[in-house]
Amino acid sequence: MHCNCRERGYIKWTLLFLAACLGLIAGLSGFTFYYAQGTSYLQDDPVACKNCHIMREHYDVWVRTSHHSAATCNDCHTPRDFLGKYMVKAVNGWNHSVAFTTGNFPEPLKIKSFNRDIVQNACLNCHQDVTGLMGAGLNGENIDCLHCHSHVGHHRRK
Amino acid sequence: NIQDRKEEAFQYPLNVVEVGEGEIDPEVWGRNFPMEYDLFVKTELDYGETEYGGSTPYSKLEKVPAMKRIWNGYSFAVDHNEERGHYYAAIDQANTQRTKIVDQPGACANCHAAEVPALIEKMGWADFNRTPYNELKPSLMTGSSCADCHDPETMDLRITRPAFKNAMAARGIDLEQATRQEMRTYVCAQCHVEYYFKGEDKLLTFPWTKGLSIDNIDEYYEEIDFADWTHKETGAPMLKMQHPEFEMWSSSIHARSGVACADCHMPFIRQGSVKVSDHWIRSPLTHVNESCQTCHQWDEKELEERVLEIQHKTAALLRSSEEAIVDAIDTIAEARSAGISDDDLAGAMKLQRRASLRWDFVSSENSTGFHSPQEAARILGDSMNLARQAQIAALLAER
Amino acid sequence: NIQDRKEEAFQYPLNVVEVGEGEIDPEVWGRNFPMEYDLFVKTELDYGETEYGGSTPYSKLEKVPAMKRIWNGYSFAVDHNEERGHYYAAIDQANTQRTKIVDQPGACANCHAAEVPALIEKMGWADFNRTPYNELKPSLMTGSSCADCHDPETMDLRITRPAFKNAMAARGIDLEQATRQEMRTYVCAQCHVEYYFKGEDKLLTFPWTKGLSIDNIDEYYEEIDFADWTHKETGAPMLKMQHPEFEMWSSSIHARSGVACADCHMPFIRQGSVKVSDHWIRSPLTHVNESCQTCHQWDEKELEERVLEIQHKTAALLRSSEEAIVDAIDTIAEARSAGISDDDLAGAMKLQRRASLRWDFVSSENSTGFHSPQEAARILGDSMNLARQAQIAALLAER
Ligand code: HEC
Ligand code: HEC
Ligand code: HEC
Ligand code: HEC
Ligand code: HEC
Ligand code: HEC
Ligand code: HEC
Ligand code: HEC
Ligand code: HEC
Ligand code: HEC
Ligand code: HEC
Ligand code: HEC
Ligand code: HEC
Ligand code: HEC
Ligand SMILES: [Ca+2]
Ligand SMILES: [Ca+2]
Repeated sequence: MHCNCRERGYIKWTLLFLAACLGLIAGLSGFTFYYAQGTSYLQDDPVACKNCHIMREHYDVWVRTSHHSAATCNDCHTPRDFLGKYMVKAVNGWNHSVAFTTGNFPEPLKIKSFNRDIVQNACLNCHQDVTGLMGAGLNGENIDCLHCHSHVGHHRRK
Repeated sequence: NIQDRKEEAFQYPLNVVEVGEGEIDPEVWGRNFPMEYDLFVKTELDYGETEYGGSTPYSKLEKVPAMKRIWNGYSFAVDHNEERGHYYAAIDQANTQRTKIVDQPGACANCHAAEVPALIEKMGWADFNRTPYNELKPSLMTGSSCADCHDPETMDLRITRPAFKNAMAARGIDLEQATRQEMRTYVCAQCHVEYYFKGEDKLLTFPWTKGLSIDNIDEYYEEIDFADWTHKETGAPMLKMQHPEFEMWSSSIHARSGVACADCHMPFIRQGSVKVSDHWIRSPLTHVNESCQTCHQWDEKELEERVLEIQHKTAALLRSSEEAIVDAIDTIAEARSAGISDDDLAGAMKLQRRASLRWDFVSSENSTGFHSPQEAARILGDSMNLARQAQIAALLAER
Repeated sequence: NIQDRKEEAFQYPLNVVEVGEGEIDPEVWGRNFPMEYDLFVKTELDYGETEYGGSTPYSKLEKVPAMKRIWNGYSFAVDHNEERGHYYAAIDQANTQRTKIVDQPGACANCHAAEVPALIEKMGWADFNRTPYNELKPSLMTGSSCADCHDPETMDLRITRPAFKNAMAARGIDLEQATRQEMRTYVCAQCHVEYYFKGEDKLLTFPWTKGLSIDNIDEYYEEIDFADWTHKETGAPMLKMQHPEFEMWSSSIHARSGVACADCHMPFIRQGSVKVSDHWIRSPLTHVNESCQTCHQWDEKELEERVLEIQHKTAALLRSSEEAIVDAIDTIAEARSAGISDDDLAGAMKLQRRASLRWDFVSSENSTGFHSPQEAARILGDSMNLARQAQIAALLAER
């Protein structure tokens, strides 16, 4: 589940660089991405997510879930494969940094289908053994894990 | 990668036998899927009574004597029990007085035996429905089978009963497009629905073209001027409602939220290293943790109490509306014996019918209101209002 | 820009003034808490009508003419409007015909002005309640203030109204032990409750010692043989219900789940980089995302539809029970004019009273059933059943 760190660091910096350039092109100063700590997206330490106070509630709850010991934010919120993983990190990192800077996003936060699919696959990745039979036949149409387990990462309800 | 794993998963169930299209013996399917089979056969067990449900087939007529008055003149007033597990589907139908004192059509068998799809294939839809039940009876051996809900080839859920296909088609719903989650309800809706036998051929039909609410269903039967029986004391043309679980559920918050019958009645349970659907289909009150807790983070006791509070309120309304309907019957009967004509009592009788079918819709729906709490209470409110108006109409007719 | 936002987070609240114990002027409190203040003052705005609520003070009597018949003989039949924001609490009370055509006691003011706690302190509980409203009127300037709900020292929520303290004490509930979450409901329950004026001193009292359900409340008033007015057409001793939001909510799934008034009516909203409680207390239908989405994953439109579906069903039952009650009034009045004695009509009148107060409990509860859908439907069912029985009793009395 965990990758070779040197490799990761390398990809991290290239993407940080890429993202920063994107920033300039978009006419927004790289300062935004840096200061808003969009770089956090490129790390796997959940504490990094917490750099944005609006992620704090999720962090605080996650700490108390059964998954705390099992899965980090990125285990559920980014794909397993490297390229996919860092592309998603760059995309979310960028979008969310911009959103954060402009303050232009709906609250309470609600996961979008793009990220919801990533999470669904993450569930399957870790749990395909226990859920193997649930897929039996049935047009290969996977059952929606979040229909019953949307709370596992961090309960939504108070 | 997930694709591979799914193949794996598909291999996992021991493919010890080839299950053919015509196979209905659960034991044979069970060789490939022992976990589901072992749970499935438990529907033969009596796990006892819950507050309002459970698997002990006590007489409902004794528990709620008012039913004998409300259904007076109909076979339900003679024999009607609390229902139990799928294992008994064919047995209980064969043994009820309702198939003995009445010559029932084959249509009855649609939801009570796994042999049905093959019989329909052989005889044709009209022929099957119209043939006397007693003629078909010898060939109705298997109350419930995997084949009722599964395609032996792929194990996909499938619809095997024509009446549901026809009813959905009539509503413009294409079952081919149904999602997996919808199928987790539709397989049940083949049978857990209100129905009637249409025309000379006794074609099994669901009264849904105007919608699924009781008001739509009332309207539907009015339009085709249908009656199940004539009330023995008042002479009113009556309608009987039967197990409208699917219709009631459709009006619920759970339905709006995409929660399927199988989510609560066949929750996933851990068996060794895998999750399987609990094929011991029964009252969720016997296992609220598996049935409810993944979605509702309340403890077992609290979840049970939530169900019971809803059911107690529904039950109290049921009792009040039974009183109201019986009062209406008494008053109309009195007026009759006082020599008031059928014409002068027509209004009162129509009101009795409308009150009675609404009460019946909630009473014969097997969740005692849980499947849609506000809707069940709303319907019983209308029922009481109509029953008392029937009484008033009869009193005024007497002046 | 973010730089500022990060600082903001630390600078709030600004302690620019010392707010004294006696201070009720929101503007003064607002200097320390400008965000809450800016939202609070918006309760003066008219954000328009929602399907069944909103802040436009239209005449309810014109919208539901049956109210004039049901309350006939009582001041509510003369003037009763849709309620609006807290800003108007003192203004609307001063301007309603209900304080002009009737000499009301000071007790009325309990929930309509921020000066009240000080006045009670000065005059004493009995004296304050018994003194004519018109004498106190000049000193009732502030409809709502921070001081109603907050301790200026700590900003903790606090109870400032004796009637609620007394009522809870009578139920054996110690408000000192209340959790923060409970206080998020209790501050509202100081005012959004059914009440009456007890004895010569007109002491503001909540009828809760037997429980909070309408059946308990009915029992309570029966026992002390209380009536608000005598019905003009039938002579029945009647009861008026007022805004039992807290009582209705108490029977709900939301209450069971620990969801407080403030969770929906004062959701946390982001102001810059801090989250504050939305002090623009109003209909959640104007901001369902903030009000509901913290707990419910559904989108805005779906959430609105869930509320409306519940409300439409409740509204339909309200209309049916108004018809039933008006029919009962007509029939009893007829019987009277036909010369039937009060004694012979006593039963019918008692039924009218019981039907009427149940309808009123749901009708005057301001969520149109949303606060407790099944309970509201259950109560209206009983109301219709009782109203029709009143009609029947009157008809039988005439024989
Ligand atoms: C730059 C500040 C910031 C950091 C750091 C941050 N987030 Fe976010 N996040 C946001 C904002 C702003 C939104 C709301 C975006 C929207 O809804 O448009 C958001 C939304 C999300 C969403 C749901 C919205 C969607 O697009 O589906 C997920 C999932 C998420 N963040 C995960 C994470 C994870 C995992 C991390 C750490 C790797 C993280 N965030 C770190 C600011 C941040
Ligand atoms: C075990 C899996 C898992 C873990 C670990 C996890 N999440 Fe999530 N996250 C989810 C799921 C599932 C959803 C969608 C929730 C829903 O649909 O109700 C989600 C949604 C979100 C959202 C969008 C808001 C919402 O509720 O829809 C944010 C923001 C978020 N997660 C941030 C985080 C952060 C930050 C961490 C680490 C502290 C984290 N998540 C850890 C599974 C996880
Ligand atoms: C990185 C691997 C990983 C990912 C990703 C992951 N899980 Fe888990 N999950 C685990 C492990 C390990 C446990 C056992 C932890 C324990 O029980 O303390 C677990 C436990 C669970 C449990 C049982 C305990 C509980 O919290 O109820 C459920 C249900 C569950 N996971 C569902 C999910 C779903 C749904 C998702 C996707 C939203 C998901 N998991 C994502 C590894 C993962
Ligand atoms: C219809 C509801 C439902 C759906 C959909 C669902 N689950 Fe579950 N899941 C359950 C229930 C109920 C349990 C508890 C089983 C038990 O306690 O025996 C459970 C248990 C689990 C567990 C813990 C098993 C254990 O005890 O170790 C995991 C892991 C899990 N689910 C993962 C998933 C994943 C991944 C998906 C999507 C493929 C999924 N679930 C979809 C209802 C559901
Ligand atoms: C559309 C499907 C359907 C048809 C057609 C149908 N049933 Fe049933 N039957 C059910 C279901 C579902 C139950 C379980 C729920 C219940 O008992 O309310 C049931 C339960 C029963 C029971 C056990 C409970 C009781 O009432 O004692 C008997 C006996 C029975 N049916 C007899 C019959 C007879 C006789 C006919 C024909 C007149 C018939 N059924 C037609 C679906 C059907
Ligand atoms: C082919 C018809 C048919 C189908 C399909 C069907 N049922 Fe039934 N069901 C019945 C009959 C008939 C009975 C009553 C058996 C008896 O009492 O003899 C019954 C009884 C039940 C009971 C009562 C069990 C008890 O212990 O009292 C439950 C619960 C139930 N069904 C749920 C379901 C669910 C959930 C589904 C779908 C997953 C389903 N049924 C599909 C015909 C059917
Ligand atoms: C949200 C959970 C939930 C859903 C969804 C649900 N049910 Fe139920 N069902 C219950 C509960 C709880 C009861 C009450 C059991 C009792 O009284 O013992 C019940 C009772 C029943 C019963 C009577 C069981 C008994 O004990 O005799 C039948 C039959 C039934 N449901 C069928 C269905 C069908 C068919 C559907 C889908 C159309 C459905 N249910 C959807 C929870 C659910
Ligand atoms: C009344 C309907 C019904 C009957 C009868 C039935 N099943 Fe199922 N079965 C279901 C439903 C619903 C699911 C869940 C499908 C899904 O999640 O898409 C299911 C799922 C399954 C699965 C997939 C793995 C799992 O457990 O979720 C297998 C395998 C299975 N059933 C085997 C059987 C066998 C073998 C029998 C007979 C012994 C049988 N079923 C009888 C309704 C039924
Ligand atoms: C697959 C998810 C799921 C399952 C399983 C489930 N529920 Fe629910 N339930 C919901 C949702 C969603 C709502 C609607 C409120 C909301 O949006 O959170 C709800 C609402 C309710 C309500 C309030 C609405 C009403 O109809 O009164 C009750 C009570 C309730 N559920 C009890 C139960 C019980 C008891 C069970 C098990 C027998 C159960 N639920 C199973 C998802 C579920
Ligand atoms: C226990 C608290 C309480 C007492 C005592 C009280 N009110 Fe109110 N009043 C409220 C609440 C809460 C509302 C808003 C909800 C509503 O209108 O139903 C309200 C609304 C009103 C309104 C605006 C809506 C309308 O009916 O036109 C008027 C006018 C009013 N009250 C007058 C009075 C009068 C006159 C008295 C004394 C006879 C009185 N109030 C006693 C709490 C109270
Ligand atoms: C001191 C008495 C008092 C307290 C405390 C109080 N209210 Fe009110 N409330 C009123 C009165 C009086 C009105 C009606 C004002 C009018 O119509 O003139 C009202 C009106 C309202 C309205 C209607 C607003 C509209 O736009 O129609 C809502 C919603 C409301 N209150 C909610 C609450 C909530 C939530 C709380 C607690 C956080 C609360 N109230 C605390 C007395 C009070
Ligand atoms: C779960 C959310 C929720 C809770 C908890 C809740 N309410 Fe409401 N409330 C609503 C909704 C939704 C409406 C309907 C608004 C409408 O019709 O426009 C409403 C309506 C009202 C109204 C009338 C508003 C108007 O538009 O005129 C008042 C007053 C009110 N609530 C007070 C309270 C009080 C006091 C409590 C606590 C005892 C409470 N509410 C608890 C959601 C809630
Ligand atoms: C009708 C009751 C009510 C009134 C009037 C009221 N508040 Fe509040 N206030 C609340 C509630 C409820 C909370 C939430 C408290 C909690 O979560 O514990 C709150 C919270 C606060 C907080 C804490 C931060 C926050 O926003 O959650 C501040 C500061 C505050 N109010 C200031 C004020 C000021 C200033 C006024 C007058 C301009 C005022 N309040 C009027 C009920 C009220
Ligand atoms: C603080 C959490 C919270 C908030 C805020 C909240 N709800 Fe709920 N709601 C719940 C819970 C918990 C349930 C009970 C079902 C369950 O256990 O999931 C529920 C149940 C419901 C139900 C089904 C039960 C019923 O009474 O009909 C509806 C509808 C509903 N909520 C709508 C809303 C709406 C609309 C709002 C906003 C105006 C809202 N809720 C705000 C937590 C909340
Ligand atoms: Ca049963
Ligand atoms: Ca209003």
